[in-house]
Amino acid sequence: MSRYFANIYDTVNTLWTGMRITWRHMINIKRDNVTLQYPEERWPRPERNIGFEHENYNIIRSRLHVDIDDCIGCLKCERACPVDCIHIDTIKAPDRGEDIPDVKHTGETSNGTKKALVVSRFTIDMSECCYCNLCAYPCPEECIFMVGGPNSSKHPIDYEFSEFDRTDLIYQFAKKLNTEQKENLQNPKPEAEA
Amino acid sequence: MGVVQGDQMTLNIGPQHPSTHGVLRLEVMTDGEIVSKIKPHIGYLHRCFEKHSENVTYEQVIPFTDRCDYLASMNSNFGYVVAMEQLMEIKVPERVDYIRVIMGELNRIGSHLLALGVYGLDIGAFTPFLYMLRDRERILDMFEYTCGARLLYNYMWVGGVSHDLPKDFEKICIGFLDYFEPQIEEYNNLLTYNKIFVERTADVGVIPADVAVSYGVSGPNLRGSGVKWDVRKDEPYSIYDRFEFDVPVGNGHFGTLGDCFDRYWVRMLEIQESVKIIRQALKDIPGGDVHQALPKKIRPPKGSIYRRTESPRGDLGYYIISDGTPVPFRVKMRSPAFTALSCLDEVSRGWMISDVIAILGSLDIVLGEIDR
Amino acid sequence: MTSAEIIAAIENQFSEAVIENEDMADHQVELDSAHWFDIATFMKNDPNLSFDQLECITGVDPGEDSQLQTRYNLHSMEYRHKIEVVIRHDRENPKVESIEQLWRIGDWFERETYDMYGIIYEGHRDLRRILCPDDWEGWPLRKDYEGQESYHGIVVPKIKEEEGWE
Amino acid sequence: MTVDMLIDWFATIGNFPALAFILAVVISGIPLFLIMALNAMIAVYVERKVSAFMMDRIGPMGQGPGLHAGKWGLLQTAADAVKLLVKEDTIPDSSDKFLFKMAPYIIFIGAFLGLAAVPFSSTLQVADFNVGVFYIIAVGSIGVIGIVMAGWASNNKWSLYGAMRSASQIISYEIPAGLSIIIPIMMAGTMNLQELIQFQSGSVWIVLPNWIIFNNPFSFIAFFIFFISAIAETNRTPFDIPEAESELVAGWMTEYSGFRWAVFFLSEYANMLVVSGLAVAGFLGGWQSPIPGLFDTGAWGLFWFMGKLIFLIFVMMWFRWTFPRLRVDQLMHVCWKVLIPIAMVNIFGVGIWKLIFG
Repeated sequence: MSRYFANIYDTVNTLWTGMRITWRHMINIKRDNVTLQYPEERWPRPERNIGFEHENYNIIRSRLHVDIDDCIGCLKCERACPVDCIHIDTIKAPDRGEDIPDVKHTGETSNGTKKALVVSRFTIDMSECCYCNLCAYPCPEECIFMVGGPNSSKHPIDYEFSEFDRTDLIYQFAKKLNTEQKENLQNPKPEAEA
Repeated sequence: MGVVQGDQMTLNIGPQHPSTHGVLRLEVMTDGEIVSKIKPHIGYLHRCFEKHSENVTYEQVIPFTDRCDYLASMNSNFGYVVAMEQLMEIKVPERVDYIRVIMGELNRIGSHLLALGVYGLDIGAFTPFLYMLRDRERILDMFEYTCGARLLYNYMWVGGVSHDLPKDFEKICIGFLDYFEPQIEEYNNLLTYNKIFVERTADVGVIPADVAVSYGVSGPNLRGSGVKWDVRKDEPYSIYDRFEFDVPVGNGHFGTLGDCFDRYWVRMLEIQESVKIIRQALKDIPGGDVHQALPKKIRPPKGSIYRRTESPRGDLGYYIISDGTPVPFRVKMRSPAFTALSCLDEVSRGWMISDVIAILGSLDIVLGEIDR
Repeated sequence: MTSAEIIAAIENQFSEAVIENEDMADHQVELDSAHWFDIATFMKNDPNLSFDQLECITGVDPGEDSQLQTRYNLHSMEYRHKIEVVIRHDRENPKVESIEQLWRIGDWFERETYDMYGIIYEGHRDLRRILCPDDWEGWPLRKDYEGQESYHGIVVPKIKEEEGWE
Repeated sequence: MTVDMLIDWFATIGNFPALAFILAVVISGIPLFLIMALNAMIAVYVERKVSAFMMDRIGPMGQGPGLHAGKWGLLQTAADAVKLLVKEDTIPDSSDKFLFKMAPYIIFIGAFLGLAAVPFSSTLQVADFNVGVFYIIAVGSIGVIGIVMAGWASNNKWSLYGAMRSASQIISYEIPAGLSIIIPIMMAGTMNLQELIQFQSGSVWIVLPNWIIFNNPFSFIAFFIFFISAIAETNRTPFDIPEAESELVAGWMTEYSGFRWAVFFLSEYANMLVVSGLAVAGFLGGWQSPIPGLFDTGAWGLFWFMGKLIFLIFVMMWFRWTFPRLRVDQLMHVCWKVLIPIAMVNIFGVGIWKLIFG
C-alpha cells in the first residue's frame, strides 16, 4: 500500500520537475532561442556568439571552385576524387601558338609555373561531389578549393547553389573551345608558327 | 511471406516509418498488440561500401567510412586509420593522437545525444530531443570550425589529421564543456527520471549478458547488460590508456539488468565519461606538426589486419587485407549496429508493439552502418 | 593464452585439423573445413579457450583460380584472448558447416558472407540474402563478379564512359 | 439559453413553432461553429508557439500580414487551413468508402454537440439543459464511434490499431471522469451547469473563492482526476496512444488527408474546449470571478470563463510538450488501478464531508 502511494508521489514529483523545466525554458525564450531565421539571417550569426571568426576556420566545405587561369592540367585532383565527379580534358599543344581569348593557356600561373597544357574541359559535377576535399590537397597550384572560410578572399562563400535542373549543377570552369580552336591547337597552322 | 497462423497478423513496420531510424523494414507477427516474431529486412541503404573500397585507393576509402556511420563519422574514421596505421606500422605524432581522441569523444557525445534524444522521441517526449540536438549542434559547430564539415568529416587521415586545431579551439571546447555539464542534469530531470519514461523503459526488452555476448552485441548495449567491456579500456588503441575514465555498466536501477533503461542510462553516463576524457586531453595536449607522419604514398605491406575500436555504438571492426598495391584488396567493416539489430527478434518477443519501438530505439542503430 | 597456445590446444584435440600454411600470420590459424563445427563447439565450450564472442566473419576471395576463404575472428570475454580462424572453400562449390547455432550472431554474419560470396553454410536455418535483394544474381564481392545488365527492367548504369559525357 | 430566447422571440412575431425551432438552432449553431473554427486556429497557433518556446525555438515566424516578411507567423494557421482545403482528398481504393467519409462528420458532431452546452457566461450558452453535465459526458463519447469507424474504414493496420486503442482508452477513461464529475453534482445537488456555477459563488476558507475545487480536499483531488481523464478522452499526450506518431504513424488518421483530416483536427481542439469547459464549470467556478464579488458582472463572466479555459488548455499543451507517452497496458493500469479507486474513495469522502460539514 505504501508503495502504491509512493509510486503516485513519485509520478507527480517527477512529472512536476519536468514541467518546471519546460516552463523555465518557455519564459526564457528570448535568452535561450537557438533558431536561425534562415533566409533573413545567415551564418555566421553574431548574436549567437560562439566565438568563431569566419577567417579562422580551417576550411569550410562548400562549393568547389577552380581558378582556371592557374590550372596546369595535371589531373591530380581528378585522380584524387573518390567519386569521379571531376573531369578534365587537356590538349597537348606542341606549340601553343597565340592565346585564344579567355583561355590564357600560354602564360604562367600565379605560382610561377609555366603552363604546358591547354585545359579544354574542366567540369565538376557538384551533384556527385561528396565534399571530402580530397581534390584540394594534392593541387600543386592551389587552384581548386572550396569557397568561403579562409578562401573567402579568393571566392565568397556559396552554400546555396541549388538548381532546378540537375545538369545545371555541372560547373564548367574551362572556356569551351570550338572545334576550330581545338583543331588549331592540335595541328597548329604554319602561320601561327611563324 | 510465410504462413500466418490462427489469429496472427503480419504488420509491416517500415521501410517508411517514423521510428525505424532509417530505412528498415520489420516484418512483425502480432497477436493483437503482442509481438510473437520479428523478421528484420535490411539492405535498403546498401551502398556497396566493401565493393567500392576495392576500387579506390586507401585514402579515398575514408570518405566512404564517413558515410557508414553518419552520426559518428569521426569514430568511423578513427577505426579505419587505427587499423591502417597498425598495418603500416606508422607512429603518429602525439598531438595527432590527442586531437583524434578529442574529436572522437566529442563525436561520441554528439552521437549519444542524438541517440538519447531520438529515444525520447520514440517514447513520445519531443522536447528533450530538441534540447539534445541543440547541444549537439554546438559540437557540430566545433567540427565545422576544425574541418569545415558538420557531418561527414574526412578528418582523420592515415598518419595524421587533415587540419590542425584552429585558433582558440581549446578555449571554445572548454567553454562548451562548462556549458554542457549542467545540461546533463537537466536532461535527467526532464526525461530520465520522468516516471512515465521509466515505466516505458524499465524491465522492457531485457538482454541477458550471455545472450548479448552470443549475439555480438557491443558497446553501450553490452555494457547495459552488465558486461564490463570497452575496447578503449580492454584493448587500448591510440592513447586511451593515458586517460582516467570509468566504464559505466548497467545496474538495473529501475528494473532488470539489461533492460532498455540500462542501455539508455549507460549512454547518459558515458557522455559524462567522455567529458572527463576531453578535459584531460585538452589539458595535456602537446604542440607539434600534425602532418609530419603522413606517408607520401599509402602502400601498406602485404598482409591483413582485424582491428576494432570503440565507436559510440560498440565495437567497430575493420578487416583490411592488403596485397601491396595502393588499392585495398578487401575492406570489411564489422558494424556494431548490425549485430545489435540481429538480436531484436529474440529480445522483443512477447512484448507489445510500443515496446518494439522502445527496444529498437534503445539499441541505437544506424542503418547506414548496418547496410553499409 | 597466446595464439600459439590456442593453436596447440586445438591441435591437441583435433590432431589433423590445423593446416600448416606459411601465409598465415601469427594470430591466424587455418583449419580443415571438414571438422569445423566440432572444432568451433570445442573452442566455445572448452573451459580453457572459452571463445564466447564471435567478433566478425569475413569472406575473402583471393582472386581467380584460388579457393574462397571465410575468416572468423573469435574473442573470449573471459580470458580476453583472440584468434583468427581461416577456412578455405572450393570455388565451384563452396560449403562449410554453419556455426550459427553456437554464436547467434553467426546467423547474420553468415548470411552476409553468403550474400557477398555465395558460400553455403550448411545447417544454417535461414540462409537468405541479407543486403542484396532476394533475386539478385551473382556474388558481388567475388573478384570475377560481373554486374547484371538490368534488374527488373531497370538498366544498371555502367561506369561513365569518358566520351559522350557532358 | 440562446435557443430558448430565440424561440421565445420568434413566438412574439408569429405562430410558426417548427420553423422557429429550426431557425433558432441554425442561428445559434453558426456562432458555435465559428467558435470552433476560431478556437482551432488560435489554439493551433498557440500550441505551435508554446511548443516552440518550450523547445528553445521560436516557432513559425513567416506568414504574417505581408506573408514572409510578416510578424510572428500570425497567419500560419490560416495558411495551413487554406493548404488543407486545397489539398487533394485521397480515399484509399480498398477502404469502405461510405464509412470513410462518414467518420469525420461523426467526430465533428460529437465535439459540436458538446460545445452547445458549455456555459460561456451567465447568459451566453446555446442550450441550458437541466442535465448539462450528463449531456456533455454523453455526447463526448460519440466521437469514439467516429474514431472506430475511421480506423476500420481506412483498411489500414495502423488505423485499426489506433482505433482499437482509442476505443478502449476512451471507454475506460469515461469512468473516472464520470466518477469525478459526480462530486460537484453531489455538492451542488444539480446537474444544471448554470446552477452548478451559481452554487460556487461566495467564498470559502475566508480567502479562497467558493469553487468546488477548493471546497474540500476530496474535491481538490477529484479535479485532478477529472482533468487527467479529460486529457485521455481528448487523446492528447501523455495519453495519445491512438495516434502515437512514433509507433502507429498517425493512428486512426493515417489514411486521411486534406479537409477530412482538418475536420479531425478541428474536433480535437473543440474537444479540448468542451472538456476544459466542463472542468471549469464543474470545479473552477465557471464564470465566477476569482475574487468573490469583484468584476463579477456581465462580460466579465465571459472573460473569467475564457481565462480559466485558456489556462486549462495551456496546461494540456504544457503536458504534451513535456511528457513521454504511456503504453496501452500502462494506460489501463493508470485508469483502473489508480484513478478509479481514488475517484471512488473521493465520492465516499465527499459524502461524509457533506454529512459532517454540509
